[in-house]
Amino acid sequence: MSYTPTELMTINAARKLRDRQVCFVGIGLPSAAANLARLTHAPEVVLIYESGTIGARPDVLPLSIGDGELAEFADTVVSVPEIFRYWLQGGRVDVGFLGAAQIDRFANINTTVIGPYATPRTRLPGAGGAPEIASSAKEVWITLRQSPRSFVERLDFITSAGFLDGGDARERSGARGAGPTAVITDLGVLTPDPVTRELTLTAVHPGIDVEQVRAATGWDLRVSPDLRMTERPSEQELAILRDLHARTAQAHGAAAGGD
Amino acid sequence: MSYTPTELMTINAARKLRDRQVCFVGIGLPSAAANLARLTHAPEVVLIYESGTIGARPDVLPLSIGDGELAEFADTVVSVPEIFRYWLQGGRVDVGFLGAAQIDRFANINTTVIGPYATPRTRLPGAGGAPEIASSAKEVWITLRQSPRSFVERLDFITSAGFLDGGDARERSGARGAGPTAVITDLGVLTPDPVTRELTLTAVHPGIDVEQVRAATGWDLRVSPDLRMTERPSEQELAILRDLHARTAQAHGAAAGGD
Amino acid sequence: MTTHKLCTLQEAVAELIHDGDAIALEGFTHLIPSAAGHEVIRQRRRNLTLIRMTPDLVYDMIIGMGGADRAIFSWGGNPGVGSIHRFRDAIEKSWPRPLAIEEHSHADMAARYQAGASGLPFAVMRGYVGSDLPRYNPNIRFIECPFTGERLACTPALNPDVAVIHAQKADRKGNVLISGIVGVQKEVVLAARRSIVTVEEIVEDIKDHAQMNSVVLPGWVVSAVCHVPGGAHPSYAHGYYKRDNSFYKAWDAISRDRDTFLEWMNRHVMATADFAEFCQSLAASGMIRSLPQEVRA
Amino acid sequence: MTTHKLCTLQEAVAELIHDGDAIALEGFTHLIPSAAGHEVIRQRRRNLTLIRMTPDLVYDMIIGMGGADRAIFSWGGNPGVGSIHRFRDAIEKSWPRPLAIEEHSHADMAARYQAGASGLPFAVMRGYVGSDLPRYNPNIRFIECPFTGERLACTPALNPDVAVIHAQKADRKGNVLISGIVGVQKEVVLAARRSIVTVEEIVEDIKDHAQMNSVVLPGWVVSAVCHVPGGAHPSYAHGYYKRDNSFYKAWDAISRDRDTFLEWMNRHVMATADFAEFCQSLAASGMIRSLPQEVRA
Repeated sequence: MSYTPTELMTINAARKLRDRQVCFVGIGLPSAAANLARLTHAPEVVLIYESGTIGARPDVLPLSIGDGELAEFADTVVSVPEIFRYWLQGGRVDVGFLGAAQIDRFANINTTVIGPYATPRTRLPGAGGAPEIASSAKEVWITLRQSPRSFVERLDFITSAGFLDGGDARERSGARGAGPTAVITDLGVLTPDPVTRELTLTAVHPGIDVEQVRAATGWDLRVSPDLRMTERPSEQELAILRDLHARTAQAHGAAAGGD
Repeated sequence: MSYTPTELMTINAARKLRDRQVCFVGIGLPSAAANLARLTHAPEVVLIYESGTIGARPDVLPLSIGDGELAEFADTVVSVPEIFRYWLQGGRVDVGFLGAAQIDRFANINTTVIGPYATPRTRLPGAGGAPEIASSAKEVWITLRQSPRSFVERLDFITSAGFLDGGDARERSGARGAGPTAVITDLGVLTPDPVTRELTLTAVHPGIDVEQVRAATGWDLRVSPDLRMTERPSEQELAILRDLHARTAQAHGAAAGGD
Repeated sequence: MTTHKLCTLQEAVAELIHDGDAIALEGFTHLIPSAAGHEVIRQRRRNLTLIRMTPDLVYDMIIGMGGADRAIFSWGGNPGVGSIHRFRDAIEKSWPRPLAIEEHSHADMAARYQAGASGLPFAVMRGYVGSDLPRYNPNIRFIECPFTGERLACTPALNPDVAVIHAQKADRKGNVLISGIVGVQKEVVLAARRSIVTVEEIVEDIKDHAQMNSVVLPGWVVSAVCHVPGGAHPSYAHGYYKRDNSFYKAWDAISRDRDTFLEWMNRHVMATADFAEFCQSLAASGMIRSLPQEVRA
Repeated sequence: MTTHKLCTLQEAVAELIHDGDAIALEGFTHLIPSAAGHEVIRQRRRNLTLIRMTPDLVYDMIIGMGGADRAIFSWGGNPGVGSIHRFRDAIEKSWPRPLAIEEHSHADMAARYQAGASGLPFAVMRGYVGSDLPRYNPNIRFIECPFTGERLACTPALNPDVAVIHAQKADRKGNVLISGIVGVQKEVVLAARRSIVTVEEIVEDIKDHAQMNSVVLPGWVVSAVCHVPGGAHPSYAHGYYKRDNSFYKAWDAISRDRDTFLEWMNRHVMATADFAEFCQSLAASGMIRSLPQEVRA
């Protein structure tokens, strides 16, 4: 069965979630991956969305972070102040699952501006929940497509902290949690070096070679000597993901599905 | 129609409440008075209890601050943190209506200890909601029986602030609201002098003479030159209050009614 | 206020929202007070400070029509679609006028509303660790815990001049019931000096519809209640109608170009008298498949 | 924990509450976890720190039986009746052992639990203005607002070792539904390291009983759920049984005298195996007119 790079990324991100983990889910790719996990190997995963839905079980993927679908089948729906204070800041989230516009070698992310802050070349949506997800969840996973424009040598703006300048900079900053333990892209998986905390390519997807990944990275990418290859998406994974997208497209109108 | 000193006190306290005022109600005499007001001239008064009930309309008087009766007919029931933060501290309460064990000439109250704090002669229940009711409500009314043991020259412990040392001491303290604007007792009504803030006897109940009030006060009581007499309880007021107590006694068991 | 608590949206906006006010139209994806946003535009309010966690279409319209001087927010976009072009054009190119921005995170905006509702001057949070936001926003400061010495972020309370929300139900006394994704609506109403609530439905007594612990705003904390069925469109009202995802997508094309935007706004908002006419105008142009009030039936 | 999430109260107390723990049995007049308090006494826990806004009968019993070293509270009394005599005897006369106290106001205790639930080291409030409490409690301090310079009170977050609450319903996954006067129960469970919830009823799926915005504690934040019908007696469980006001009054006489108290406790609590037997013992002595579980039927 063939598959798209987005499907590959989504399935690889989904595989990381373990059953019963508590996951604070960003909209878009993280949400697709978290729900795929729930529909495959992690039926009891707890999905929290910043709109206040705890234990969400959407039948179709939400287009917005606050679709009615999220509330309808949740264990409980609380206010937005409560979700951030009692549930995220309270330290109850195992995994914060984020997307990003740009990332640097220490897994800091930018969702604010490209160019100078006061006179931006491109104005991005801004922080949303990310700065506190990044500093409060026990660990953070980031998923985004890999390209020289998204994997940059230097961010114009750090919206949310990864490992800051690397080494023990994150620990010294007062951030809680282990920080970004994995970055899942359409080309492979990057994990921080245990000492320098620089993102290191530790796995590539089937059919992707290292040079391709280096070319899609805006800095001189470190590659693990134990580089492994991710497992091919199974037929079951692809079938369930495609079903989910088909249901979603039907519910939201055609253009909402896919990616 | 004859009446008891407690009925007199309750009816006089009730008369002060105006319709649509928002009243944060202490248990006991304040609760009886506030509900009498609701059942007579102030049907739209908003009663808030610290248990989180907003717009409570108990059919019988609660024995505790959190009787089910309070929740059953309330507009809404919120958590205890919310009632103190959003509703009291948020500045939405017109009148804080308190009881007290002891009061001094500047309407400071003690509900904590008699004797030294570490080795108390009598251990009272403590602060409860009073310190913040006293400093957050737009004004405060206090109701208690007048005696040399309750109206004391010097409090062993200030639990909740009235006018502190008098004059502008309260304003300088950072407390909000006008502070205690009336103390309603079984003998009369005391109000603070506009300048010194010392409690001054401004009204006596029918049949009470000033010497009786002086004798029941632990300091040299100031008496207003314009001393007035409160109106006698009307038959309607007495009938409604007695009905309320009768219903309450029936609901709670005989000993709960009366006072 | 001189008008009755239950009044038309025109009356409420006329009386309660003034030029130069700091207004907060809230609703986290759900229950966005879109009809009220249109009315602010129809009445040509100017120099507004727009406060909202997620400025999306409702603020894109006000900004594009030149009503705002300043935005205080935490995420500005068209959810699930992309950018909000009028917002970006104002920030990047000062069209039709410059838009000053004050930018926070979601957790912080929520905490600031809570502080506002709580009568506190500031909010404390674990936040902004390692983020560049505090470099550009002097309203984000840091304090030490007096017990542990830990460093915590703090920001000033938010107390808008006017809060505007949409809810499912209100009764004749102005008691409001909100259910589903309740966002920051209770907090923004309690934090604000004045408030307008548009609702899907007026019922006789809210207590017949609300359980004891439901999210209810008593009528005495609300300045005006306006019956505007469908008033959250293209957002949704749980139990009444769904989110109009196709409108969110259509907005991308409408708002990308200045002239197209102005033409659309003039035709559908400025040339209509109220939200019901707006909906008819949209339906006539084929932009919505059904009016929200019809979705309900 | 090694026991299953749904377990007996004996198992939950044995596993989760240890000598020397700081425990918080909460429930604001409503839903007081009385049965759990008895079990703490039966299992002879010692050197406890007892945290509770309103230490009433449930703590009077533990203190009188010598289980506590310290109490953290804001109002200690028998609501609607008067003093709690064992509590006073411990403070005033150190019987059966000295009881250290740390005293706050209600608003502060609620704020401290909120801070604990929020992962913050301290709570900020407008409080204690002019009160003598800060003179005797070093945990009440004051800070300045970094924006306005106002002086505000602050106190350390409360994070009990164990929270114990009573609720109406739970399902087999341990999801808990609380309704009516909900007090600080959500906060204390989220603030605590471990938690025990006793419930009136076990249902198949809590979602069949809870509306979207009901107060629900998901099973994954709770350590143990125990089915103890009537377990709040003499407090009440809204929808199940009423407050037993006559028991509160009777307690005044039972607890006033040390020997009477000990005799009563030994007979009804120490000599019974569990809460059901306790209720039978009370009924046999004519102390309660009906068992709480029967009130419901």
